[in-house]
Amino acid sequence: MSVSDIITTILLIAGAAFFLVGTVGLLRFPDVYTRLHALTKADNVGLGLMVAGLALQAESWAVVGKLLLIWCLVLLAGASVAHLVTVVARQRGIKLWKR
Amino acid sequence: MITTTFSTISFRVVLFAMLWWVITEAAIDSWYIGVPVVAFAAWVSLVLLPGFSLSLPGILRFIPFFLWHSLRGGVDVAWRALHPQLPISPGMVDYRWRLPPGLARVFMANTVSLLPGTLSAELDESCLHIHVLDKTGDFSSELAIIEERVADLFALDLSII
Amino acid sequence: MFMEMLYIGMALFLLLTLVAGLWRILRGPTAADRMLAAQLFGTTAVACLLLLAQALEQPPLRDVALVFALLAVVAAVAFVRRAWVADRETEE
Amino acid sequence: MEALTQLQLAFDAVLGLALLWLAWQTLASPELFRAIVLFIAFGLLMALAWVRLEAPDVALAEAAIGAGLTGALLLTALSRLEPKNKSKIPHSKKPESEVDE
Repeated sequence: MSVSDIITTILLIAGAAFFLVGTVGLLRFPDVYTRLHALTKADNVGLGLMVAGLALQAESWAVVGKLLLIWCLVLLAGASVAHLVTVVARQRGIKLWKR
Repeated sequence: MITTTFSTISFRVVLFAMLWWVITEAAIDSWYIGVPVVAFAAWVSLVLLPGFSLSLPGILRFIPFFLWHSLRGGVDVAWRALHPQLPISPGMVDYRWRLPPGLARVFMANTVSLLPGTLSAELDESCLHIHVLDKTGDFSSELAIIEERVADLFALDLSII
Repeated sequence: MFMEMLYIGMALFLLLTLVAGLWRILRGPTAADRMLAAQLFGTTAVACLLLLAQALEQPPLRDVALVFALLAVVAAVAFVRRAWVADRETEE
Repeated sequence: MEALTQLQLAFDAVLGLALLWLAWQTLASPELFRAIVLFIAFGLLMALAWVRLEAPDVALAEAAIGAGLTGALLLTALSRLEPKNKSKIPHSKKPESEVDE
């Protein structure tokens, strides 16, 4: 097992942990807005770490570029969808959760 | 509308050529289709989104800033989601723009959504309305830093506006 | 050998978190929550596909992941633009 | 080798069961919107299943047409249908609220 393999292992496990956290947040958080927080942040970081881990194993630079492209697309999609849902949820008058 | 300069055109062409190279995973024989597609994509992009200025050092400074803060954002939300008491107290925060209207504001709104504890809710003329996960935190200074970075990226000077 | 096991194991783990997320689709309570869960599925599936692409040595799977990343938005935007207005009376 | 095959088997088993369960839930859902979201989720998992069957091209079509376009079309169709159906079909047993607990 080479050094890059070890780094990949760590990054993949960390990424998977963030995905788990995203799901936990989706299940535990009390309203739409807070769930959006969990989704956009945890998932994008999770995917980012996984992409970094897989990029270390990639066979060519083009593959690294493609992995980064996928991550950027998901980032853009996540941020835009979060914003759209928040705007419409506020227009619909869904109230903020209060303790 | 800003005039389309030669440098804008060549920048777009290089960008789309790189995208094609990445998507086809560097297959040489794909350039028969690639060259016209890249030219067409560059033309369409110039029609849809006329040139704007970006600063290369700004981009290079923005990337590590963004990566570090989004990692922080992930850790922050992870801590809150896993904590048994669920330590959140959501609220709304308004942030007065210093950025000029346009692409920079949209870019900042998207960036804010990915950084710790903030989610952009609405953009209007004077303010960015932000949903925050924990309203006790100090957001205005953090948002000011993000705004400076975005201004740096778009080669804008905040002090003039 | 170990790396292939890691990839498949992680993909399995992601699949399990995805199944756990199904609960949110079933439970709701608002339409937006369901849509969010579907959005999460998209991201998780992208990660899953990238892992499988590496494990099974099938580069075309990365293209599938690319399409996933693009199309996750289509459904979400259709939802925000159209369906949410339609079910106005069912909520609140 | 043994452990790798078992892991793959476990992956396929979870995927297959989740697909069956999702299909059943989609068909059994009394609420149209929920059925559509479940259908989108089904499409995503189905694409993963095609990947496991070593058919990436079919997976591509499934992701694009099954999950993306059909999902969007069904949502649009729902928004057209909804006002007429409102009086006839009860949407769900209890009214939805924005806070669950």
